[in-house]
Amino acid sequence: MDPLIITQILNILFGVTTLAMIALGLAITFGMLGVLNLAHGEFVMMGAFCALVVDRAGAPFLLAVPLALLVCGGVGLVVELLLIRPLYRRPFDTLVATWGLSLLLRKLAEAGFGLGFNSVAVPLAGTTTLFGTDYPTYRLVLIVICIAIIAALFAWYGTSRAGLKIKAMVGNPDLARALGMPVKRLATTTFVVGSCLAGLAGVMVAPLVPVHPYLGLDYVIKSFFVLVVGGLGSVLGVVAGTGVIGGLDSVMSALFGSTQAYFTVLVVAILFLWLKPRGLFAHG
Amino acid sequence: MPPFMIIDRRTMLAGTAGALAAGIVPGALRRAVAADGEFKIGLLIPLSGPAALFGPSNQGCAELAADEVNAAGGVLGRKIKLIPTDAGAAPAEVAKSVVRLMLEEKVDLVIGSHDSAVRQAVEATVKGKGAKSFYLIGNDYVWARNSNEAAKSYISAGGGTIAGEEYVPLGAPNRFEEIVTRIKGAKPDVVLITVIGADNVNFNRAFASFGLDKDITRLAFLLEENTLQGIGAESSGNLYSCMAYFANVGSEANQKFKAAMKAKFGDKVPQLSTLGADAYAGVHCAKALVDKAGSTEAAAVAAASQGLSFATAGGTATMTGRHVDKDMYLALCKATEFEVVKTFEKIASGQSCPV
Amino acid sequence: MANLGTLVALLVLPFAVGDYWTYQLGLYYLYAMVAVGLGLCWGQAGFLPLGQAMFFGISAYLSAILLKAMPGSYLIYLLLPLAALASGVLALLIGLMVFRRDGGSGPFFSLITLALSMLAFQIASNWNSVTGGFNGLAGIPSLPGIDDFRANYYLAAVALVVVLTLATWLYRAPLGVLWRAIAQNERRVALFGFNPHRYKAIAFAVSGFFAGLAGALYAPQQGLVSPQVVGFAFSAELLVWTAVGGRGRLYGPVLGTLLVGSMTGEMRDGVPYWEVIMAGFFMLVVLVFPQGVIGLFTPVTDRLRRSFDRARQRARIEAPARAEVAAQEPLTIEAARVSASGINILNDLTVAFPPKGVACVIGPNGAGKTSTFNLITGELPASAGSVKVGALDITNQAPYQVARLGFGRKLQAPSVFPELSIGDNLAIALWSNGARPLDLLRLSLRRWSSPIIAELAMRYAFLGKEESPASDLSHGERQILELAMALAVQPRILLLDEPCAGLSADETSRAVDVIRWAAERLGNAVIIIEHDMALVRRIADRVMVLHNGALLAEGSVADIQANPAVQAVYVGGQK
Amino acid sequence: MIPISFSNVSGGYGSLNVVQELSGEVAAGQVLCIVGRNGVGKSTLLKLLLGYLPCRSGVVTICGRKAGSMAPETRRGLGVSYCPQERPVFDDLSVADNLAVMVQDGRLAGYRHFFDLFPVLERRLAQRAGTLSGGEKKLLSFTRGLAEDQPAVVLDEPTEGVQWENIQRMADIINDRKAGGTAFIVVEQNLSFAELIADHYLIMDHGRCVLTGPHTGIGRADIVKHLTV
Repeated sequence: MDPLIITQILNILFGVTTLAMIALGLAITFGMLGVLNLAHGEFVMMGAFCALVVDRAGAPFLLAVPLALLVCGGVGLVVELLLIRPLYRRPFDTLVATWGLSLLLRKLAEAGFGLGFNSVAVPLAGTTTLFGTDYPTYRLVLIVICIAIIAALFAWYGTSRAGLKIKAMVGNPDLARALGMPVKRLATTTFVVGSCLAGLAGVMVAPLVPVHPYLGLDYVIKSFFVLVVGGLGSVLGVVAGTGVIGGLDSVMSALFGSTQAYFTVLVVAILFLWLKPRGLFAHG
Repeated sequence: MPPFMIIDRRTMLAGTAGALAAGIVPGALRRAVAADGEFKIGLLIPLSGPAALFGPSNQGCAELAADEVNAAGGVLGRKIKLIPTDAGAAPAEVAKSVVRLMLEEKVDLVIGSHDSAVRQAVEATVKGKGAKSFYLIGNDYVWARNSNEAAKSYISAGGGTIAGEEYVPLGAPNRFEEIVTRIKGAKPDVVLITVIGADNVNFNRAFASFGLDKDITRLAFLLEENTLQGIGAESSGNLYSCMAYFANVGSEANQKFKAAMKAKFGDKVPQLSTLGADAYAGVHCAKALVDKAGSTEAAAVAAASQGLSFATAGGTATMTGRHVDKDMYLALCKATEFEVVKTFEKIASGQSCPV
Repeated sequence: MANLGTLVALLVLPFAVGDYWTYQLGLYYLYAMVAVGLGLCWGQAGFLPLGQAMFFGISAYLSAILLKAMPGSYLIYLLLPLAALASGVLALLIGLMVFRRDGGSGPFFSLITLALSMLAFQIASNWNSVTGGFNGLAGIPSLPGIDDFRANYYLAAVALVVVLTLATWLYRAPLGVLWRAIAQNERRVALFGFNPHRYKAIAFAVSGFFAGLAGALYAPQQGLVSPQVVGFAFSAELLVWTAVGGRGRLYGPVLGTLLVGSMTGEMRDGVPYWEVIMAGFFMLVVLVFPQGVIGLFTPVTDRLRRSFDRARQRARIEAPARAEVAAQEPLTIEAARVSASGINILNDLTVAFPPKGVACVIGPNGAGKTSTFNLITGELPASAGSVKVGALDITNQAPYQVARLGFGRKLQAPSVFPELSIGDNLAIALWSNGARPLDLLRLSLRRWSSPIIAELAMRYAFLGKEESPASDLSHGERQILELAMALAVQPRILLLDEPCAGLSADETSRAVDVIRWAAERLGNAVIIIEHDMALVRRIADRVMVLHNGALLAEGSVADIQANPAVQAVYVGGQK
Repeated sequence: MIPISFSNVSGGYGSLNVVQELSGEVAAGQVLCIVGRNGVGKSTLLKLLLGYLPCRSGVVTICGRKAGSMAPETRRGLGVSYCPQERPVFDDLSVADNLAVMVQDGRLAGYRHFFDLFPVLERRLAQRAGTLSGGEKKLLSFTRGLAEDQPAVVLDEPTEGVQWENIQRMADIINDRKAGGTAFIVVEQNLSFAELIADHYLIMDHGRCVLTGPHTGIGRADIVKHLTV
């Protein structure tokens, strides 16, 4: 096959997997808690800044992962307790409050790091030859890691007892409480996990993009569309949603151009919202 | 006639400041302003939004220029006072800020920064490199499209070919893997880049990570120090930028400028770039114009502009008609610094200092 | 009245605040017009559009193109309202298309408007020949006769007051009452025969028109229209202003726009971390003052208004009586099957209700009693079988269509509109049979009353306290209010689902009297779901026993009590 | 120690007091049957006991501890299992997962006895619980609740839609566990089932207690009067 076509296929794979990784945390908070977290992108941004800090300190890149989990998880915990918990079941108010939060987090990043663009060195520079084409090694590794994380989460959610409890709690909270499950604590944990995943995604994209306080804005909207297309509350939905949104985006921009791809994604998202609002896997 | 002028600048990122302000202000303002005491200059700089990263540099350079002018006796004998105002917000907000400068602060003059077109430089690059095929990538808006139209005519005049042309939406989250792959397939000699801001960084990083930086030359038309910082050392190989100012320009004027900045701000010198340099030039341009015209009346200022010379960070600029002739530089990126490789002298820019 | 005061205040304001503020406020008045429309959708009708800037921007572009095409022509004053109307019509179409889908309300509607707004931004940025692309359309001439910022200020002030006056009228008109009712309980509104989707689309259209009007004036005022005016960022700002000011009140969004907008305008140039302050402010308002800043004033203004209203007692107007139904016809259900998630709720239910008298439907939990009512009123679709009134087939019609045929229903849990006054609750019931669509704009309909309500008010004094909100009522009183609403419709067939649940013995006894009285007075069929056998004995002419989604037995009370199969079902059997 | 007792408990939804000043208790090895027609407040009483609704007055004691404003999950920790009337199972989970979700090791070995008695459950282990019939859901819920092996069990209409032979088996299981010292509160409309298990009756009408006493002291006719049409 034409190596360029193989490259484009890898590009599509890369686009889909990274988008899925970014949307995953949002899917968890939106799907399971019903919280529309407009500040999700800012958690991604914080993760990217963790990578920057590690990079500047000259420490191994992988150290950014625990740092991001610590920072994003910590902030997520505080946010859930102070801001999200009083607003459960008030989705519009949550929207406004998390919008305020996103503003706040951006400004705090600006106070700490300034507004300028920063770059994080690519941990695995260079290209690897795969199926007769050269592809950037770091991107290849990212594809693998993203698939691994999503598959692991998929497997964990599908088979573990904790996943079982989460499904039980989301589906029937009253019965879950009758069984002694601490629903509030689990909601907090879920939000923290969603924040951590965002931070992790931030670390992963940090070497690819300019790291700056406005980084998160680029991701949050597309992530919402992913959820809309895939439907809420299932890992499978996230995978399918990113498949449609990320795949369309990549395919259209490979075939026609970025502007057309962006239009297509918007139009498809609108059609889904309108005609199939419960997503691809609606049942009941 | 309004007793002020707008020194135009080409829009960059979200702050569409000067051009927009120029569009609205004449209708909104009809009141004469008392002209005694300090000579107030409204300084339109992006203080919020993504473009705000250029704010400190603009402000610092303008302050330096104001100090220099004041030390030399001020404008029409009056000391300059700078009033910074935010140009990073939505257009109506920016316009409002300008009006506020007029009505509330009663400023004499509003300046924004300006940069210059460099299309002639394409030709020089082409000839120097012996490049034959070109690939054009830009943001989907007027400036990039116009620049590329011009570039294309120079390329065909020089016997080159266009291997491809791409536009990505402005203000959307863009990915560049697909485009870089197409460039890889097209195998051009040179890529002309008119994407700006974060897109500029993303494109160049993706480009280098696919290993294309070794064989393909990149020439960017709006690539200054901050953006290069984002692109990073490992992705800036074989990347050229052509602009009216680089912090590393070796000219005597720039050494003096940099020393003066250092003296004024010490360790806290803001990142110098073409945008800051434009603010510096703007203040000097204003002084020269108003001093020569003897007033801020538009007609007098227009008459005074012919043949006017004023100090810029890169050297002395001269106005011909309503254009500014100034030196342009072609620089090669070395890690995250620019190294000037060629100077084009007295290039006439498309638009500047309109009254 | 308040709007007149506002107008005077706005017109003299420039003399107090100076030129810069005059200029600035002129712009914010336009923004406030958009915010009022947003408040109308969000605070009144209960749905949240996230792309309101789109309607502002589209109209602004239209206005800019027109102005540039005919500089100085006074014809423009006729065309600008049309530009605004174009935005309104677009909103109406979007509303009609989106609200009828099952994801029509809530977050999905919001996200659709958000995506549309982003699409509009991209179109505006790319369609160079029409919109001027990213740089926008500049050099737009002023409106003829409006040649400086003061004139623009006055124009914007007048436009704002016009919008406020229109909105005041709509909020007070029956249409506004219906909007608020829809926000509280959409299902209940449909059961009164109003199509809630259509009324929400109208609300959206009005908000689109307000935004369009502001946009049409924005172009000549600012002289420049660029894609940012249709974009998401501007929509988000409007949303925050509306939320902070208080979405539930007419003046909330205006206050929010002027307060927050001018605060950011002031701080933007002077305070380094103004965005942090704003962010903290938003979060504080959302957490601590969900009513918005205006909520701090409403206790005072409401008291003033109430004393004002008391001062001028308004006479009630008799509502037009329902056209008499010529012949009473029986309601028949034939072999109806209803299922949800694979489980049959109704299994080939066949039952005929007589055209007159009181029929009671009884049966153990899960027998399908309430589902039968839902089937009749069109809320549960039948997968087989039919529902007919006489010869008229009403199977699977929309609830509001069924309601219009003369069905009154009282739901099991009392579902009055708690945030409306008692008088408005009753008035909605009256409108449901007597008002034509355009009547809903007539303020006098708020004062409708009917002999039935008057007679009910003699039995229950609290029904006469028309001004007090239904939320003040006790559970029992709410049951009675809902019963009164169902009766006020003067239905051909009245469906009552456990009308006496939660009532004391004394209250139950009075309610039974009322039902009997109504049945005789209306001469119509009354079908009651009831558990309390003492009550059934007193009221029922006929009893139907449902079990497992099918009719188990039918007959007089005595027949039923003598039926061993029925007794077995109730005591629990060994079958 | 009395597993569950309540005195003068009132409460309900919004402004409505569905339950008014009810008192009662159940000792270890006893079954208290709460009987009454639809809508008299039986399920509401259970929700007050288990913390899903706040008591407007009165005291609830579970295993010697005053429950006060404890959350349902905390009350469960004191030693009470609950099988609600509505939505008794996790519809999205398989039958096996419904049973395994709170078992420490996640294995179903502890359910052997129940599978022998209710083979339908074992046949449907892999099926999504939402697709079960109403009676099968009740069996599943009952099985799950009884297997928790707590000192007190609260059952809300456990036999609704269940076949008679399975109802008899449920009664056998309850009587077995009764002998082992477990206390039960059972809300029931099926008098035949109640008669198989009850030690005490609490008969409700309009949110109040109209009759209470030991099984032996109340005749069937007295109960039927309050129960039937």
